[in-house]
Amino acid sequence: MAGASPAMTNGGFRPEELLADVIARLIGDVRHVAVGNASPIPATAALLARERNGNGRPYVSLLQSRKHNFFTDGARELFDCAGQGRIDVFFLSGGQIDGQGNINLVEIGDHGHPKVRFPGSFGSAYLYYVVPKVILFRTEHSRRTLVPKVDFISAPGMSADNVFRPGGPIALVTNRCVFSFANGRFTLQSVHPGHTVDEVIEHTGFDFARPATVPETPAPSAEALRLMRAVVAPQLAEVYPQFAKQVFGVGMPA
Amino acid sequence: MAGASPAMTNGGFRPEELLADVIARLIGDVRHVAVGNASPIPATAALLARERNGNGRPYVSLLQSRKHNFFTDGARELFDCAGQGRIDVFFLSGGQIDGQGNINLVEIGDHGHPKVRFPGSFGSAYLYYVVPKVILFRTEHSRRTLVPKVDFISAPGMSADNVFRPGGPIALVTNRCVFSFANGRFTLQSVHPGHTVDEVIEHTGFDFARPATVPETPAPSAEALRLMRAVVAPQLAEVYPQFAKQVFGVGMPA
Amino acid sequence: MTGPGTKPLEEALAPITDGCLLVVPREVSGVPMAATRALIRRGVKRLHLVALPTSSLQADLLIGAGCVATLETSAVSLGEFGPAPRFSAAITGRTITMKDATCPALHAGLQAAEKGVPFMPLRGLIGSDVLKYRDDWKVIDSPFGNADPIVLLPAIRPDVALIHAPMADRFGNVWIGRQRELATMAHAAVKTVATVEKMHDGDLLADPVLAAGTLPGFYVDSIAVAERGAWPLPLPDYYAADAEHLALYAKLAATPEGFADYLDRYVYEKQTA
Amino acid sequence: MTGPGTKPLEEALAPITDGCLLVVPREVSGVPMAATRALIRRGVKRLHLVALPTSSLQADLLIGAGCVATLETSAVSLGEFGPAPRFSAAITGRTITMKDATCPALHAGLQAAEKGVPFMPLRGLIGSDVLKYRDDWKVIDSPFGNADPIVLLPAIRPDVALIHAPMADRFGNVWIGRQRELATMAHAAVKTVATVEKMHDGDLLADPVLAAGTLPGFYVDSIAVAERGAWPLPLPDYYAADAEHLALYAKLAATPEGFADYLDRYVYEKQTA
Repeated sequence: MAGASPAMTNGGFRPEELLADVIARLIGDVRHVAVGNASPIPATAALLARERNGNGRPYVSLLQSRKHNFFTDGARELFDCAGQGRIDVFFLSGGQIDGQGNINLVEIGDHGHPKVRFPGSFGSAYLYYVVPKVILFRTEHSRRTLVPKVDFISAPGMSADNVFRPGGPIALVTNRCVFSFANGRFTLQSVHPGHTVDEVIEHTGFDFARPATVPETPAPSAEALRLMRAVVAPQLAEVYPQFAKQVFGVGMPA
Repeated sequence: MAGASPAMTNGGFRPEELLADVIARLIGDVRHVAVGNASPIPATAALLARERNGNGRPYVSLLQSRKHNFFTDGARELFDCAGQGRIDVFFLSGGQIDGQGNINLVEIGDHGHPKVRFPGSFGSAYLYYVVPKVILFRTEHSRRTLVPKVDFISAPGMSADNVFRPGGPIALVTNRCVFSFANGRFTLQSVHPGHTVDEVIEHTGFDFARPATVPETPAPSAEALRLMRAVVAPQLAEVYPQFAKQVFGVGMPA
Repeated sequence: MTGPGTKPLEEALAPITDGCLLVVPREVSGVPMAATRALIRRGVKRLHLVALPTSSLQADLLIGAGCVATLETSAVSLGEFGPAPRFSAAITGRTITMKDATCPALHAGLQAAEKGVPFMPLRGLIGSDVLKYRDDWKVIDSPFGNADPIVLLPAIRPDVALIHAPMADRFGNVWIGRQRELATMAHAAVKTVATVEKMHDGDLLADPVLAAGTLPGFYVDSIAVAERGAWPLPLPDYYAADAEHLALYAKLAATPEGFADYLDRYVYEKQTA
Repeated sequence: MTGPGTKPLEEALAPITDGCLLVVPREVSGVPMAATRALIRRGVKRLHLVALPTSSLQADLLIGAGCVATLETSAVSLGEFGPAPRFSAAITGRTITMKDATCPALHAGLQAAEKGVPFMPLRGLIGSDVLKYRDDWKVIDSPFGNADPIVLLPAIRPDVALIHAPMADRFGNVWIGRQRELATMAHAAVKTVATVEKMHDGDLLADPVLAAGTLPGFYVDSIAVAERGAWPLPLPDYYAADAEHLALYAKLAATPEGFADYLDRYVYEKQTA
């Protein structure tokens, strides 16, 4: 979360818990959710979605986990599985995200002389095309991150009609709000408690659609909070020990 | 062997032992010999080549064996391994073989209305191209099997210059003789004890080159016979129980 | 994680419907023979059978029993027991459609489906009649190297993969060991049906050594226990082929009458067992 | 069958020569960190490093120590510990050549070499700048379907694959478990060097359960025992990452001076150990 965020909102939940709850609802009724590297909040959301159903569905694959990951065919299996149409939801972020849903995980500045280098595109240049529901996720909502046009397209938000593309972005979740994505454009869906539409406009570098009245993002239910804290957090600790400790006060299992 | 062959020649060895010995010499100094389905004599030869060296080389992979086969990546590994250039010698046969080295493992007659159907091409349409030394092997040497032109090309003996082809046939071993293969043509190398050049000409449906004097195929050494009978035969029994019993009188290991 | 659990054999085979594209493994990779007999008893029809990459008794039985419309494979043979008589008769009698392939082409076609790509390239094949008679295979000049020709094979995406394996657990995980092509079959197919020798008590994915040879239950739709389920074919590392029975089959199946007799004695007879 | 036996670490690494194309696995697949430190001590130069498909500490260390000329990967990051500082500095300082990829493209390139084909197709990528800046990748209209564009990736055939695994035997077989991409790396590469936690007493291929997770010695050129050889990275199922050490690395490597200090303390220091 941005440094200025309060550790706990007035509603008695942490911002990370709100975001995980929002994402769990976006996941919806699917068979398989996969979560890539360095995505603790989406991982929380995926495990929450599963625990809420109570029937072991959706399958949740945390790429960096051994326990929460059924893959036995090596590091390629995630991508093969996605190619088979067997991954319904995935999460991507971006050093920059623009109004057309393009994401940049590579660099700021000119290619060949970048000012800033990010880690790299990971699987985005593939998964963004083939996973039906890609949820974009960025906890720094600013004109630095949400830009008119990305400097480098790790993966485009939309493709020409003749390009094989069963997948793509459905939403963008930030520390301030939730956007949906359709037909090449973001639409503001809700603003998180404590934030405003004006603030979202001020801090967003791209144009987006919005209804006359923008609802507030609903707070997590008591049950969702209980599941995250009591059931999900201990499972997270294997893969995201720092996060589990910081957000939920949970250490590595012995 | 053809039905009329004697069970034991005058030299005190069986025809299968002669052929295996010939093939073991053709294998030469290589790293890896693979043997496909239903090839007991080539399997005997490959194991003999290995036992003769006494250092575990060449590696011998018998496709249908569990013990004599290091593959752990499924049935595709043989072909992948060949594609990597890691199989030096392989064996192929044919319902028909013609003078250009084309082999037919599919059918006699018109395609779509065949008179006779063979099992099929197996891996020949790939391995014949990529394995440097392919040894052709056919125990029925007749005008029925060695023909002017095959009815169906499972795999061609030669390819155009622009076709990727590091491999191909180097020899044809029959119950009557040994041919070498080079530049699209067979050359008679030696005739087995008890057989004659005239007989080879009479029973071969294609033209072939031959030197003025054709040597007799050398008999297996006493050491080769000992190795085949005492060391190789028991190993064969796992994969070729009928053959091991019939030729060497060896049963399945307990 | 919950899996499919086990079912009675006939029920487990429900996904294999008339006319479906069914992939089965080669003769030494764990052939679901008990399941094959059950399919014949049920009277499955018009299968498009892909044998990866070859077959023996299984394809011959299914063809002889009239279950197969199209066969796609690289070879059918009884090995040491001679040619596959019902297969040969069906080809010369023109009662099935044959799509001749070569072993690595079938592996590549399944791996294309596994990877979600429309095709895979393969060396070899150029100048063969195997290629000539496959108008679903394409030749392009490779854009890498010297524009040499190379074959592209379309993905094979089976409706169902049918396999037999040593064991499964109650989460639907199936231990396949070294037979990695069984995993590729399951990845490539829409659904997977497995028969197993026995149930494993515990989670196959929990033990790193067992997990290495495990097909995750995620890919598996139904499982039935079928002890000695590959008989009379071998289950490598577990039991050998029943040579005597295979010799008997080769003898009986040489004629239509003998084959009918075999079916009565060894396939239909089991219905009441 | 006789295998390579084991060697002292430095000797086992001999196939990794200056300028070679070296493939290494991702950060949680058994990263040969002891071997990496030994390579830095030896002063290996001008590596073309392929990290399949991503890397963390290993690539950052090799880059910082000046061993890398070209890096081909999908991402380098210290994960929870932040960006990979030496990698980032090398890119912005233009001291290495970067070939940006996406994870499945690297898997496909290695699998192409494994299968002996010149290229593999991959979905996605069209319209991305990842594709735009890779002139070694080609786009064709797929001859299957509606002539939609698809990317062809050239085979990646490394000179050497360097892996770390739980155990090996005296025949040169290496147990890799679920990390099947390690087998693909070995199949694709000309030579394979493995470090292992320990030697297994017996033949890994003799036991069907162990065999399922074994890379055959046939593909392996040299093996060295390196206990806790992935430290400070994890060896899944065996030990966890050393979070404290990784945090220390992230802190020190943020500056060139700090990185030099890290090398002195944790890489060169070991030379005399």
